[in-house]
Amino acid sequence: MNLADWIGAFLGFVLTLLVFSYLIGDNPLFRITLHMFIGVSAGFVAVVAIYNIILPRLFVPIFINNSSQQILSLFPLILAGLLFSKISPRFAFIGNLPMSYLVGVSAAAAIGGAVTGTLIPQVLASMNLFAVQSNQAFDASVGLRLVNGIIILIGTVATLAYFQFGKYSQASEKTQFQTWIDGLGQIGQVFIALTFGFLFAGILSAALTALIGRVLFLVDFIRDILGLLIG
Amino acid sequence: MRNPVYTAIAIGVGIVVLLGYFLQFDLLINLRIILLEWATILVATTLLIGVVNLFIVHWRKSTTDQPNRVNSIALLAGLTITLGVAGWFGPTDPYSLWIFNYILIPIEASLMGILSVVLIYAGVRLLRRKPNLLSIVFIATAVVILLMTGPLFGIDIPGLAELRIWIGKVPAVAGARGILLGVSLGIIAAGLRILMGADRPYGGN
Amino acid sequence: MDRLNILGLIFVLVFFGLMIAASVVLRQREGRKLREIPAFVRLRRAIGLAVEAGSRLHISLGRGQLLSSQSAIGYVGLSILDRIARSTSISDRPPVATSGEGSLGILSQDTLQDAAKYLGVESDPMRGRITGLTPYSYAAGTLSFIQEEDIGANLLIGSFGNEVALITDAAERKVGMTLGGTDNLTGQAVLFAAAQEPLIGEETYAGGAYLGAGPMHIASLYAQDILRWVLIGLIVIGAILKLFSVL
Amino acid sequence: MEEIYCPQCGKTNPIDNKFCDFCLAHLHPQEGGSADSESISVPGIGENQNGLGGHDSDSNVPDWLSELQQSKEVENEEPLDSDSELGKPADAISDWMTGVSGDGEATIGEFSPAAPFLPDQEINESQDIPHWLNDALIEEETQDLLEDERLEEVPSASEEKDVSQGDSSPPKIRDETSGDRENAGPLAGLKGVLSAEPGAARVRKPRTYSAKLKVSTSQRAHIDLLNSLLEDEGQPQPLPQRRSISQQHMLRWGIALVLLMAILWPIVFTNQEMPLPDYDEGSAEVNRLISQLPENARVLVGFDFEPGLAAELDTAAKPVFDHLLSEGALLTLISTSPSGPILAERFIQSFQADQLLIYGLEYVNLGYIPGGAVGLLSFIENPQGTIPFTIDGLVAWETDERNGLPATAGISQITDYSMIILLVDDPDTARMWIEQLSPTIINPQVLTSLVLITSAQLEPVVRPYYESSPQPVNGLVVGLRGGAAYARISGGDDFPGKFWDAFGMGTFVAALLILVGGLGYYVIPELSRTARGQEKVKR
Repeated sequence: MNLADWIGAFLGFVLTLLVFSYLIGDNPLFRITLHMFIGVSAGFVAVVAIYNIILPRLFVPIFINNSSQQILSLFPLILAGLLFSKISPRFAFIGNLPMSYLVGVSAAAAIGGAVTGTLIPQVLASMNLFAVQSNQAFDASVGLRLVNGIIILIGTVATLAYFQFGKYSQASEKTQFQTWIDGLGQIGQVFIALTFGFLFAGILSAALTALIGRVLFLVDFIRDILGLLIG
Repeated sequence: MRNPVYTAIAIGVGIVVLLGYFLQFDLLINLRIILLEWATILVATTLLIGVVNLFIVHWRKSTTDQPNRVNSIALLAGLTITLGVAGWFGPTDPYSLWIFNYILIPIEASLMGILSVVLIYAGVRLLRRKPNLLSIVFIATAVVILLMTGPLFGIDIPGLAELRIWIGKVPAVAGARGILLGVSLGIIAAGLRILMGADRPYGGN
Repeated sequence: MDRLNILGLIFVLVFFGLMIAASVVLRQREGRKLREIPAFVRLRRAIGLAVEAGSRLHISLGRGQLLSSQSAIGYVGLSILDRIARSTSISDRPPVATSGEGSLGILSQDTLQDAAKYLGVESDPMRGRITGLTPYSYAAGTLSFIQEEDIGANLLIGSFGNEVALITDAAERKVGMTLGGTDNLTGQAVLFAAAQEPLIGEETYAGGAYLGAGPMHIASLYAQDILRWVLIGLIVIGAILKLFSVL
Repeated sequence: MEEIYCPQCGKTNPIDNKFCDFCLAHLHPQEGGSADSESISVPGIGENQNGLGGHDSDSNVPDWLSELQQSKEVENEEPLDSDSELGKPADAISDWMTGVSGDGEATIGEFSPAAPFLPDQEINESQDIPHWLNDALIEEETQDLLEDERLEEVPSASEEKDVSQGDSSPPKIRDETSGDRENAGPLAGLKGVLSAEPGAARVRKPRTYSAKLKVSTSQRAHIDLLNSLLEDEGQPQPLPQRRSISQQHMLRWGIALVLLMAILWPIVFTNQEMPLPDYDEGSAEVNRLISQLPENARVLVGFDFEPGLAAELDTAAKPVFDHLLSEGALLTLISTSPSGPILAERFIQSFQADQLLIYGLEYVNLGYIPGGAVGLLSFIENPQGTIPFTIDGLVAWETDERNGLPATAGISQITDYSMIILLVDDPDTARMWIEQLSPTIINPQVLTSLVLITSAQLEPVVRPYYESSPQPVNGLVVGLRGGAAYARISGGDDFPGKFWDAFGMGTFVAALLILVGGLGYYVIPELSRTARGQEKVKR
């Protein structure tokens, strides 16, 4: 390790301990560390945005393309310029034009993404569980697949039904239909809890891995220091 | 009354982009590509505005005499140094990587590490806070999955590993799919409210 | 032309038509009741308390990217922010919003300013804050924000990943109510365990309707309800057809 | 009827009044509990004085003087309160609130009477209602009562008569001050309240009218209510929740300690490694796909995770990339998150010690695709047009006019890549990549395979894509477990054993903590509650 690495490792060591101090209780040093972190990460984001988008996609096209493309590439430049007025509260209204443009595009992108990216593929995937080749012999594995398929189908339907917002009966008496929906919703909740439990375990093991990574770093650093001192 | 121009822009642009998703006409597709390209650049611009906003907020805080100003100064220092170093040398230069490796990663990874304690704490308290069937199912699943994720000292509990795989393949998929479908219904509704001008989060009152 | 794409377009158009129809029907006669979601009941109470006691509400709008499906939950958060800003601005301490994305930050400032204008009071742009620009730095910023400010209730409505646990933990340490809903699956799993009042999946998108953000919000719930059963029907029929190799 | 003059406003009050009916100042300095008076004077900040010893240390100081001192100090505090966060108060009420509730725990933390005894956090957590809320409530109550009083004080005919016997009627006094806004004392921020100027008390001659006539029953009731409220508030709180809060602290500390010990133990002491997982279908599939790659295969690698998960994904991906690089693959690095490009560079640097990777020749970093799903789709449809340059501004692709970099030579569309590897930690990002890529790569003529290396949390989200047919995801390495399985399959023995040991210990202890801790945390209070219930019944 060279000197820069030693200094870096020491810094990393101290910062790790400062963040871990939150486990004992919230303290000013922890908050200072957090703020430094916010600053550094924002700095990286800004630099990557400038290097990767603002320069090559906003400014470069103006200089290298042909005239019709140059005119076209002026539009985002103007919109981006207008957007910068949002920094000052007094002139913020100028930026409403590009913001309304962005909101329109993003709402459409959200709808388009949800339909083509989630709705259609997920519905198709649920159907495909039952795609058993007609010429295939019906053996145990196919049977198992079908049973699992049915469970997934019930789970999906029940979970979807759980979200039902409107009530089909007034508070006093429940219609049969309402009772049926409620029952389905209960089953859906169990599936939801199961899914969340699985995800939770995954998140926890990811977090544990991060913790182990940090602890290993701390131990290694101490070992290195001791090695250096003892020789 | 809101400025109708902004609403018209949002709706007009939105409809063109939306139709471009579903209808494959050349004109529509090209128009959609251009509109999205501009939007992408604008999003990057808002990112920069976000950084400026962060800077201004903390600049103000650090120049007024208030107890938390040292936090703001730390933030400004981190931001300026990173902007200076990574901006000058480039984001993947060894100097920038030094900051990334020895400041950003230790803090963020440690925060993620703390998360494990926070999550266990939440798990421990869940049953007390919400003593119901769902909490029991949640905790039981989490425990089984956790146990079977690690090597468990090489002990093989019959059936448990299979149970873990089965949960991941069948019921968890069902739950996730139901939630995702529900969420996409919500997304479409929220998007359509914007496209019909019912929600107008952009300014211009 | 891709048949599925056309089906998708038809789905969106039907959705649109149903929303319009539901809004017209709702205007003419009182609609059916909505089921009770306990989190929203407590939220309304918390808002009432905030108005009375002059405590501040904090709405965290998440860090969803604008040009993806995550933007939708951001818009739900913004309409709730608008609703709350209008009902609490005049009383005492108006709500504050934090966000982890530049464009959401700008939109939150616009929303707060609009609400202030509507009420005829001056607004402070600092109430729409960007607290960090990456998921974890956003969580870190919001965590310190909660610790430094006097906040009566925290509403986390937006796109969050697992880092949201840091925010709920900070809120719990400060003894404040936390309501959380997100579109992200891991975020939901964390909120289910860690938030006092978790919202699951689609429930979060209903926030506007349950808090009275406008008739179109309720209308869209009815449209969602109808199309939910259409989807269920499609899945079941499709599965049966697949099974018999018709499709 | 004996009467007493208020030292502050100079009005008469019944002798047994503790507080002035008009300005709420203390009538009996030597008798009044200091806590009471301070709670009234300026909640939140007024309390501070107690801690600083204002009244307790010198009870001879007349109330009005101490009030004045307080008000001065309050004025000094004001810059603290008008933090930039606060909306500019537009009307008197919000102004008043701004002053009262302060902003930020700084005020409370620094001046709270409890501060010397408890750390900040304890204070914040130790009460059901936070300080500021308490203060705001007190002040609001005061405000409401005062307003009611004012309304009810519109004199009735008889009262008017009585009042007219005095020098001037109360409404008139109010008129004198109505234009001013109090900026100090108990009613700071209110318009049109009685003057609290000490001068007024001294200059004006005490009025001689009967107080009996002035205090209506409803006023009396209000004042009693107010007094009782204030006395309650002034009482030191028994901190009923403190035990449970410290219990929560203990729980947190306990969890942290046990977990850290469990992780430290194998790292520091043991050498006995836990067995790597036997077999994992997804990892085996990835191994097979990589082994089948052609010479100098072009591989697109998406780095889409947050730096916080670097430990998990780096460790899981390490064996895969060891294998990949040994096959001589050329890498194109890309990301849809701004931190991604730097993580990618960092990851590649970690291999440099064993194997020299030359930028441009063996790998190229295209940087960040903005715009989420939209940007990604545009990259998939047209990689060269979407990202024409590398992150450091070099021309990335070979075109008719210009030479590109060798690592990307021959790539004109996404399907020219032999393999796409995605390192991902977020379910939405993973789905985004899969959904956007699958229409292109699920095609019998396309030979590009998609491989995912994901954080453990993504398993239920990505596994269905791997299991389904046609397969949008061809191989899957999930979390540390997947990485360990890969290391075992590929025969690489450099998987960090201590890491795996600590992981085994950590997951086991975490599961145990949740199970046992959760049950204990639920059962023990239940048992003690039942025991308490039984005791009560016995009594």
